[in-house]
Amino acid sequence: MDTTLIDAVSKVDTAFKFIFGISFIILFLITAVTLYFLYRYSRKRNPEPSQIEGNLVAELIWTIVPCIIVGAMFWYGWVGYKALREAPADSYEVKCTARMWSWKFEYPNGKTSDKLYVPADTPIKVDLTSVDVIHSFYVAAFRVKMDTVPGMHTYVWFNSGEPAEYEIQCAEYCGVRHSYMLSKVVVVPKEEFDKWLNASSSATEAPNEGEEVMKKHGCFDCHTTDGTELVGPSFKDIYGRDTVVMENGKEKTVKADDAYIEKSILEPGADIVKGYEDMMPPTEVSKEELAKMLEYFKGGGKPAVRAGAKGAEVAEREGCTGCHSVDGSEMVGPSFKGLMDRKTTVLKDGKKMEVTANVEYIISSIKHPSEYVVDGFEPSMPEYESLSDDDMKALIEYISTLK
Amino acid sequence: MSENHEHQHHILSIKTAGIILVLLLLLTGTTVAVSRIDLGFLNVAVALTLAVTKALLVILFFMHMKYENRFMQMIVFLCFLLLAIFIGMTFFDLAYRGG
Amino acid sequence: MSNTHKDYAGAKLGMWLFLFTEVLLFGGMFVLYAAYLHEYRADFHVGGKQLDVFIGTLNTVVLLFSSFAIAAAITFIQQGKKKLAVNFTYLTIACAGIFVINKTIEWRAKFHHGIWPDSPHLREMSHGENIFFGLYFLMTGLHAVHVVIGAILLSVMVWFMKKDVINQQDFVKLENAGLYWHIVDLIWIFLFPLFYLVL
Amino acid sequence: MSNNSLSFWEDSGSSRSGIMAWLTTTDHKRIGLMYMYIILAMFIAGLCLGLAIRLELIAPGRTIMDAQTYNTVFTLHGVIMIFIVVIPSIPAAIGNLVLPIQLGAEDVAFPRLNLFSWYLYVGGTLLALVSLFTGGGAPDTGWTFYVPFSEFTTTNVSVAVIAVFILGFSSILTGLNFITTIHRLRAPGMTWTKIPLFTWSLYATGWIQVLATPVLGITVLLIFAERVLGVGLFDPNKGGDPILYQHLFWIYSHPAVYIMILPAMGVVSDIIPVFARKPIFGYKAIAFSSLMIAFAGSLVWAHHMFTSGMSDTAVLIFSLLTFVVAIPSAIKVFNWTATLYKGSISVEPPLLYALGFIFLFSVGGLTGLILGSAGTDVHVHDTYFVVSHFHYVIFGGTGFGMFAAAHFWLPKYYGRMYNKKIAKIAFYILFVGFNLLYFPLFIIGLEGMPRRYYDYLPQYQEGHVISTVGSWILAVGIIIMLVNLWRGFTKGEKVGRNPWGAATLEWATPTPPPLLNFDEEPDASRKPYDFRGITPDE
Ligand code: HEA
Ligand code: HEA
Ligand code: HEC
Ligand code: CUA
Ligand SMILES: [Cu+2]
Repeated sequence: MDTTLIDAVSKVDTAFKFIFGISFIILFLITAVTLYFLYRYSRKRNPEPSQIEGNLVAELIWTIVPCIIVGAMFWYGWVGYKALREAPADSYEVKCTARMWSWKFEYPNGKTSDKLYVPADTPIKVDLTSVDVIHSFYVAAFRVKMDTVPGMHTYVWFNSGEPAEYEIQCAEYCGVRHSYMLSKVVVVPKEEFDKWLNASSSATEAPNEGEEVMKKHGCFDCHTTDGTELVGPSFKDIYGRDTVVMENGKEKTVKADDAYIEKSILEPGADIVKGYEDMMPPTEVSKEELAKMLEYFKGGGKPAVRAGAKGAEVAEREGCTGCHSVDGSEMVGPSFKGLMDRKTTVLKDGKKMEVTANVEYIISSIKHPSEYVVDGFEPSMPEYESLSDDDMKALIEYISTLK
Repeated sequence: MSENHEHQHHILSIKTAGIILVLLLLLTGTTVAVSRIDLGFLNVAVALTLAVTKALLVILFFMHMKYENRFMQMIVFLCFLLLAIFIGMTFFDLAYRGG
Repeated sequence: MSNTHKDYAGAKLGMWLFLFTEVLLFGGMFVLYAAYLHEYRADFHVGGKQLDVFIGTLNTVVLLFSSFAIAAAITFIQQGKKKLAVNFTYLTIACAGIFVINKTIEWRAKFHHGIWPDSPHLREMSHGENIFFGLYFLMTGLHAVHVVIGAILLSVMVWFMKKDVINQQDFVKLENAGLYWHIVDLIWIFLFPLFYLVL
Repeated sequence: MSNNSLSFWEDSGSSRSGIMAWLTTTDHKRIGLMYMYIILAMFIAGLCLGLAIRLELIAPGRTIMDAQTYNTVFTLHGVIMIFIVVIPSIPAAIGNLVLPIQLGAEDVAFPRLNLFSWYLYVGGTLLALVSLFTGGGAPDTGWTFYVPFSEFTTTNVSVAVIAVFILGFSSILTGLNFITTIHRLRAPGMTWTKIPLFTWSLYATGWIQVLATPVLGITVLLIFAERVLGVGLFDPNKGGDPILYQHLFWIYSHPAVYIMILPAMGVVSDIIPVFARKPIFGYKAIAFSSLMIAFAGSLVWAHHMFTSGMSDTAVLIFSLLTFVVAIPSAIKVFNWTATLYKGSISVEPPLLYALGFIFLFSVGGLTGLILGSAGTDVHVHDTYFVVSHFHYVIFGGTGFGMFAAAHFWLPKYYGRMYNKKIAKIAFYILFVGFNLLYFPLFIIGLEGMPRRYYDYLPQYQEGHVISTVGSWILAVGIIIMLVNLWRGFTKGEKVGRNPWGAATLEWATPTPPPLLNFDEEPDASRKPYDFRGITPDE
């Protein structure tokens, strides 16, 4: 790894160590001296106090020495700060827009996501702004924090280092869901990042969960997803096909359904696909993981496109889920669950009225939320006028799946 | 009491007050006149200099500060100095933003 | 130690301290003004052109004269010429009245042009002009409030003079009210060029 | 001189009696006590809110309240503690009780104005309470009222900021009154170098109150104006700059932290020599450093804004100046410690609390250095590290200073002594509880736990649990302390003029002091920390 890149964190940490170190010594000395005086000059041991009014030399010393100490502290702190501010010229730039209460990241090619994906071992510069109130982009691991100010652009930079995930937290109080305004920096190997960046379908925007699980268990050490053969058969189009297996030495054709795949994972030795060796180790996987994998296989190596999946993504990306739940619970706004076609009491220009939440109503609620304000809620939803028609369609479709 | 050397109140003569008023009016005229000429950045500087001059006249004579003791003069100065500091130091931010 | 209630220097010191708070109260707004002037030089210029320099100048003259009048009133009370003192205080109050009337005329004219805080017309103008007029209304408004308070204060002083609470020996109340009035004038001395004459 | 047989409790100086005599009094001692009672009530309310915060945070997710309630709770906790409790605490309550007597005066310079300040204080407090129950619900902005959030939120911020304006006005008038009193009403012989250090610290505080508070006044008025008129001075959509708001806010609120700490430092400077029975070490340095803190403290406000998006140049300047303010505080700490050297120390409760102050304030102040240093502040800004810092300086500093002052001076005014042993036990419980409560917060702050978080990531839970347990211990300590004081002042042993053997003028008057403070002309030419020939007279 390029050593100049880890500099900012280490310089800041040096400042921490320096100031803490000196502070600890000073605190210790003051406490120790005080306790000693309390003991040594207690009324019992020293009934007659000396009348000392001061001592110029001593006072000069403890004025000048602290001046030098704090001068040094300032310097270390400033060096650390400078390192945090001076982004290398070749930094990879990502735009970040904060809004109540979610983050949106935009990459140079126009792709957007709600987590910050970055290539490993690269200096990353994040350009920050906000559309409503002040938030603050905080990644503790990189020692970076910067407010996102509406109407202004600020930035942070950090070196992404090795593939890993780090928490992003909102560090400036921004309202009721401030503490849920979380996201992640996901550092992925460069090639993988490029692949992800250029994948056109937004449906694969997030690496899909089944794949994630299999990566974890190392499945891809032996299986591919593109039809080529490694140690085991490829996963390409595996679901539902007829497979010839050897059961106790006899050939048999089975359909690769849920039960079959499950068994293949949990007891790999039971039936061996013809032409392969009994090499696959049994794997401990949880129920959820299994379900994710199955979904992955059903999608032929891609996640199954559920109805509304795209809408769910849009909702995530546009921050709807920052305020609306999908499970019926009430957050800042009404839940999306059962929203389609329900009857709602709304306030229009201060007057109460009953409406049915049909498609037009929902579109209007999204584009001009303040027109109909649902009774019992604050008119705090931002306007989403510039939402594309595609996204709007997806959202509506998504909402109508949430019965 | 330590600061009891007052009790000879200074009385501002009507004549002095009148002169100050005339000066103030003249300065006002000058300010308006100068603002008609385009001096670029200097306009603000000139306008403020004239305003400060007027303010000084008011403080020193109408408000009797010329005849007050040192301490009073000092704290008045301190007050305006502090305001200047507040404005000036804010510009450490504003003047260097985005640079 | 019975001078607690007749401590001339103490009363003046207290008043000056209070004046400092007024200076810094407006000071906060001057900080904003300076900052936005820096940011929106051109727009402030455009905004300033839309203010009525005549009324502004007139009001400046009125306030300067009123400052003179109250200073004179104090001189007269110190000289024992109470009648004159009262009359000059009346004069000051009259100036305050003229000032407020002018201000009302001026603001009314602005309202007629569709300019008031957050008015639709203002929202269509540039950001800088919106800020300029925002500051204009808030600062001159706050100042006008002080003019009114000052006038009330001076009216009380007239009453005190008539009751002989204020007299040739004990005039610190009038002096302090005068100081307050001068501060009001002082602030206007800055508001005037900053709004009506910005370039 | 006045009738010396009656104390200010019995002699109201007016024909009114009972509660009316109190509500119309201009006697500084009565006004001081009236401040104290309200401050105490609000302090307890604020503490209970603190306790509620801790309880909610004991585990991630919902524990006892929902997110919106949590936000209003910490806002109230902050507003009450800062504007209603700590800023007026020592100056308005103890200052009123002690300052005029220390100077050898009969009252403050403007007694009626003093009463007016109290009414403003009460009015502001009531209005703050009104804001809880009216309009769109209790404010949820945090005590800093940051825009644009404070302009958008539909909660009752408008009323709350007006309350803050009124409280600020009250604070200004108190400061103005004290400055004038110190200049004009010193007894003959009381030269500037004989003024007790507590009064000196109030002098420096007074200047901050007069010169900084108006800026807060205009700032909150602007929030109000923005909410009502929508001018847009801070709204980027209308050309405003939200960061300017932060400048204005901190131009006041940083100096305000010195309004909080200076009087407590004065208390400690007055207490330590008494129990060491020797003159304070470096009187002039301590007095002068108060003025330095007041002045230099006005120049560092933007250290609260290192991550706000202001320019790097400003970060450089304000970080540097922040370190400059640490120097006068350091001088004071060293001088206090040196005062103990070769003294004849008896560890009575006031001294114990004063020493507690020194330790806790030092911890808070030294962590302030981490915050003042730009690079490190970026990491810990708006995390629990800051929360811990300011509780150490405010509660550990001003709070313990207030407790020390109460144990030191109140027996004089109530004429009775509390149980010293219980007072000491309470101190130790407080001290342990305090550190248990706040120290873990430093650690989770360093790990990245942001403040004003209703919910948090599981890795921070351990620190939160310890901290919550600490808050219970602290609560026990506070209750013991308060009950002990209350019992002492109602039923305790009677005390004489000078129970501690102190040398400042307030101890030369009868206990409790009479209406006009002195029964005989005080000798103000004596040095305030010259204990030779003075013995405690319990
Ligand atoms: C009583 C109140 C009080 C006091 C006295 C202080 C004192 C100091 N404070 Fe603190 N501060 C607050 C109350 C206070 N603070 C509050 C309420 C906040 C948060 C506001 C909010 O956001 O809600 C805050 C926040 C705050 C910040 C902003 C943090 C952030 O939000 O990112 C900073 C940054 O510089 C800071 C610095 C300091 C410094 C350098 C001192 C110094 O004055 C400390 C000086 C003291 C010492 C240094 C210790 C004693 C000396 C010695 C033991 C001798 C040895 C010392 C040396 C050799 C130097 N404080
Ligand atoms: C004087 C100032 C002061 C004091 C004393 C305290 C006291 C306490 N505070 Fe603090 N606090 C602030 C000032 C103060 N606070 C400020 C300014 C903020 C920032 C707000 C903001 O972000 O806007 C803050 C924020 C704050 C937070 C951060 C909230 C967040 O960011 O999400 C937390 C969390 O732990 C907290 C906790 C506590 C606790 C546990 C106490 C404990 O000390 C309380 C312990 C409780 C007791 C000791 C109760 C004792 C019981 C009684 C007294 C009843 C007795 C009754 C009778 C005898 C009749 N406070
Ligand atoms: C800052 C919080 C917030 C965000 C972000 C947000 N909403 Fe809302 N939403 C609300 C609130 C509050 C209401 C209720 C008040 C109203 O009707 O305006 C609401 C109401 C609605 C309604 C009407 C619900 C009903 O029961 O009639 C719909 C539909 C809606 N939002 C969709 C969306 C979509 C789609 C998005 C994202 C593109 C979104 N919201 C983003 C807060 C938010
Ligand atoms: Cu966004 Cu806090
Ligand atoms: Cu500060």
